[in-house]
Amino acid sequence: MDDTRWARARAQTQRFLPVMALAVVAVLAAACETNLPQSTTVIEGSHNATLWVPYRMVFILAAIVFVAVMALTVIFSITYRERPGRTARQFHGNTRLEIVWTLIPIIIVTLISVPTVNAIVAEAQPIAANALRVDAIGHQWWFEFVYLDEKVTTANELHIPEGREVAFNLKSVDVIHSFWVPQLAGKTDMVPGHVNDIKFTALRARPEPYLGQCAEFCGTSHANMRFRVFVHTEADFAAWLKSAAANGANPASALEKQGQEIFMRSACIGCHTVQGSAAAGKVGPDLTHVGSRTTIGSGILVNTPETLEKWIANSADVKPGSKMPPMAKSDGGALSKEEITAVAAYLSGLK
Amino acid sequence: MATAAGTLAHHAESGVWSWLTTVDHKRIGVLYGITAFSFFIWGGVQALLIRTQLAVPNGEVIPATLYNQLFTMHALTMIFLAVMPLGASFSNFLTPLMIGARDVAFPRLNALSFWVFAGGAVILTSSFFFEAPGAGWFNYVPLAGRTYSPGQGIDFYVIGLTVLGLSSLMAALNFAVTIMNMRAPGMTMMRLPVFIWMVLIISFLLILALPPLTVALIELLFDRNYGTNFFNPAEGGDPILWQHLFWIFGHPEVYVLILPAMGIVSEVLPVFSRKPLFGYSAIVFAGMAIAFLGWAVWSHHMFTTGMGAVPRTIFAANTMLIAVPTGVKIFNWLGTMYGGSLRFNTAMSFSVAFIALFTIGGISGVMHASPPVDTQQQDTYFIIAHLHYVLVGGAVTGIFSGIFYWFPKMTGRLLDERLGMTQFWLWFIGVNMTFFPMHYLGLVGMPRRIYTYDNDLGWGFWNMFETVGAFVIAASVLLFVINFFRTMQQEPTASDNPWDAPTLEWATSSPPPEHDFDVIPVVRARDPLWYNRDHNIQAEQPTGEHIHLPPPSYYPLLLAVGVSVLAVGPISHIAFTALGAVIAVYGIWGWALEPTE
Amino acid sequence: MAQAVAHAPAHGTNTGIENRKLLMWLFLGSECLFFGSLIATYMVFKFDVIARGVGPFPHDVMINGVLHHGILDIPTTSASTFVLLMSSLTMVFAVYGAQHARPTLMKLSLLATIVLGLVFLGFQVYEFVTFVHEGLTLSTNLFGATFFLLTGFHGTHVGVGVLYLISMLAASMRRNGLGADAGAHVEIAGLYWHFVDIVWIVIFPLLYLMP
Amino acid sequence: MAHQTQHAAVAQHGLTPRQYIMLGVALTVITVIELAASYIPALTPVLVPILLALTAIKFAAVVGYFMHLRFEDGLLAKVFTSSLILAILILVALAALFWGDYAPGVRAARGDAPASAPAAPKAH
Repeated sequence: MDDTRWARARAQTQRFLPVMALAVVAVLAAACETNLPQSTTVIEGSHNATLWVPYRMVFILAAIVFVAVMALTVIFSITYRERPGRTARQFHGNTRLEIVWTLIPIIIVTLISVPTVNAIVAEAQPIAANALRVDAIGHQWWFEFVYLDEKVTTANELHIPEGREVAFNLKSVDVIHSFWVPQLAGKTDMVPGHVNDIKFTALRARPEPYLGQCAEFCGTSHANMRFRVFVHTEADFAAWLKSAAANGANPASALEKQGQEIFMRSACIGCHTVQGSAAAGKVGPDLTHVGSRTTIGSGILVNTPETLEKWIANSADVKPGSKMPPMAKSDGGALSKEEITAVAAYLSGLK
Repeated sequence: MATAAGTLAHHAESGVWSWLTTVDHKRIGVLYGITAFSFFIWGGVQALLIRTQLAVPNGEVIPATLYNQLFTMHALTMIFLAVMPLGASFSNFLTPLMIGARDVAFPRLNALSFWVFAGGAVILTSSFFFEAPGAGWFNYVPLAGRTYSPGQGIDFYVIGLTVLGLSSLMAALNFAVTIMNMRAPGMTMMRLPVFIWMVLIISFLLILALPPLTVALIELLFDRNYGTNFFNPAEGGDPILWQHLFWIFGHPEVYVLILPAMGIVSEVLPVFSRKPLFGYSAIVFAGMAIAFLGWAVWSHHMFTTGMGAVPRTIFAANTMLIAVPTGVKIFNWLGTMYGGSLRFNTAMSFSVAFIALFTIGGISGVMHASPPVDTQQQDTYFIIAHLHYVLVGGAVTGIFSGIFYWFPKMTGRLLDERLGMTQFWLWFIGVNMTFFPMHYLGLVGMPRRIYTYDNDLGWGFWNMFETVGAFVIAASVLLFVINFFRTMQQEPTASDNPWDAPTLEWATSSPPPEHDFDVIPVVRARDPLWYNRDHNIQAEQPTGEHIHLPPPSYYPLLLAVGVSVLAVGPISHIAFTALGAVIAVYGIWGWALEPTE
Repeated sequence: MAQAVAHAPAHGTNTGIENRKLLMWLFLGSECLFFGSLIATYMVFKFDVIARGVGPFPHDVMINGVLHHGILDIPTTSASTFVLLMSSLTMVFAVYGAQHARPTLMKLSLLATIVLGLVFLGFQVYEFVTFVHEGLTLSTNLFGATFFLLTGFHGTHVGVGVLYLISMLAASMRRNGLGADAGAHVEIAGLYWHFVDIVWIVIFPLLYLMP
Repeated sequence: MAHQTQHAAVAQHGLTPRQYIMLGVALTVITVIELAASYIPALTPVLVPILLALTAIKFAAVVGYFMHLRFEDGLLAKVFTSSLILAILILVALAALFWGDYAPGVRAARGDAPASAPAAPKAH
């Protein structure tokens, strides 16, 4: 048997193990950046701030229990391991201990439930009088936002003011989706036939958007159902709202003009709306100001004329299962490559 | 069968036919075990494909539709075709042995349970040849309705789960009766091994939890195929009803998956600590409390569906209460280790690892019991971390412990320890590598069930890390398979009781004779063999009485074929239903008239 | 009874309850949850049909000042309810006959139970056909869906029970009858039959009588 | 053998044929009362509790006497009653959850009914 060799190798490994483990833990800990775009531990909204109270509490308690149980397991495993001369003590149990360790989890659970109930009550407060009211509607696979008091409809990019409550009606036209902007608020499902609600106040305006994503599995392109929330100062928000309520811009070039004509005589208008034009379809996203959006395809592509062309030609190429039929002749659609370029130019001009 | 009387092992023939017609609980246990382990590997392959796709941002290994089918089938395979039947494998092989009986109460029903399970497994798995279900294992409507899932995948899901549920129901009824009615003299309820208690509790959970699922499945079947609108909001139906019925089943189901492992660990820890289980009654009552509370928590899977504040508070409180009996169990296992003389062989190592890994899963469970916290954790990788710590770190780790512990009893051979310990360490490292970072990924916002993610989100490193971990797990399982085949090539040399264990299954030979015990043992204490050892009580000598065993029967197989063929009628052609019904009626008729002595 | 040696320890069962009887009661416990879930579906949607105004309706109902006539035929169903109740009584006598070694009483009672069960099923078929003629199908509204599913699955249980009893009657016609175990066989069949009856005891007032 | 003697014992604890018939008559009478109660408009406000109570009596009578549960080992009664209670609790919980949170009537009253549903139902 080569037991002695094994034992020697084991002894050597044991000597270096702690050092190696520490090094590995240090490297891995460094890889745990918490300030990520969809991090739930970054508090930028009132809803997230409310639930952070029980959240922090469960974290601390979980860490204590974790360390305690792991420590006991390791200590017992080492202290009571089999070795010459050791015999097991024979006993069946201890009632007093049983009572103690029944009480420990009861106390922990009580500690968690107090902030939990507080947070539930806080969530159930009535909507503020000056709240901005928005219908958020889930579609396979994009989000529609309707500003109820303003006659503004947009898709996949939500603009809200800082410091003012935004109250959402959450709806769905097809399957169950879930509305989630981790840094601002926890998620609430969008259930067809139901109207759910969530409300939160964004704590500060900032130039880069907050990222949101559908959090309930909703079919093929569930992973591609993303959206962005832009938080503005009140003045900037008022300005945005004003421009968003305007009709679609007129074409600024010959190419855009040609694109508009093609758009208006094609299948496009069956599904899409451009305010102030003949296009009044309700199935797909409102395109009145599509040119001003930073992304297309519910947040999976940067919005440029080139990506728009790609999208129009065959959206399912970039977004599997996309409900928008391919427009390119090569993929069974009705538009030539030049026509698609013109339409993309027109759409890019819809600022 | 007068000719058979008097010869003890008169049915112990080999050959395929003997396995197809067996009604011996030990052989059925082996059938369950081999089938389930094969599905465990198949489910693992699906997991590796999933992890490969997610290894890097914007991965392009697997297209979206296939990915959605893979994670759906991974869950269904692992839950219904691997972990549940692995538990059934242990309960089949061990229940009569541990309570001192010659077989289960209804041996032919037991065979029927297995063959119906096999039928359901074939139906569910064969969907890959047509169209696999791709709406998640929870199969939420309306996504799973005809409008948004027009293909046959969901119908396979409905039929497969109905058939598997039937199998589980029959098995559960059988084992509840066996444990309540067939115990050896002196084996009172409070002397039952903890594993048997867990089997009893699981049986009750299944008996009561399966019907709501069956009703939900029937309603979905009717919605999809016969024009009803139970879940169609456009006609007044409500998709939330599916979620309620599904989770009324789904939550007890979680305990069906984890309780066998808790039972196994409660058997293994005392043996290798060389001392009795600490707080036997506390562990038993904690098991009952978990099962009881498990009925009042289902809506915690639905905290984000827009439930009111009051139900959220109630279900949150019930859910948190489960932490109490769970904590009691963990502390009692630690109490069992305390003051012992721990022998860390593979079985023991897996059991101690179970305590650690299951504790992690338990703790994270309490975290999202708080509804406000859950709004951030629901449907993220944090939940995946939680459920895999419970089901992989908990259930499967416990099952490996059980395999190493009972392997000599089942086969007469001891698995190789050095390979076993290597497997253990790979497993322990792999599980933690794969699933611990998922906590972090969930907290930084990675949702579940996404086939792709952007580089900007910062999830790339840990996803790659997890994928490596998944392959470490795969290596560990591969080592086990090698160990299994190597061991099976050796001569059976294991003694009757190689571990000096206290429970009845070790009182008979390894492997046990077909009739289990030459003489039904008399039980004098909770750890009967240790009691007999310490009091110098010798085993009773055989009296030479004739032991009648139920003869083999092919009717269970025939009936199971009938049921399976009948069940595929709704997704193929009505002629199958008619054909299946004819076979089933013939099977029942033959079954009823078959002599059983 | 050599079977007892193989299937159970020689001292009988630990609980003193015969295995098959325990199995049947456990199964009936499971059935409680099955019908409980079906009834829950009905209860969940109970008001929706009226709220949505898409008839036919279960009961006479006023919607926006207009009286809509209900579809449920309470007198006919009362008759079928009586039939099922009587079948429970005859089933009791079948068990009584089997346990008191009165095979003729047992056979006649079994026959009566089977006939009454078939009459009940006949009523149900009549009711289903009538409803379909009046325009209520599975897909008309949620009342149709829940009604047909709930009563349909109850009817299926009655049908299975009828087959069960027919096979028992056929077996009792053999030379050896049901054998020494007749009492247990018929009693367990009776448990199932009575359970199907009590399900109807719940369904009848719930569906037909409650407004 | 063992269990046959039990059956004999159970049978002795059962009712006599005469008592069975009386019970059958009583059940029929209760059914008639249920039926009558549902036709009396004056009883409408209390009809639901009346029907529930009568149903419970009939249920208990059939289970207890026709199914012999009164005369059996207490274990069977425990098994069956606990299943029954669980079923009832789940039923009540579901009804409460839906009527409280999701029911169309309630949704309509809150003003968030699905677009195709009419306004709140009138009392009926």
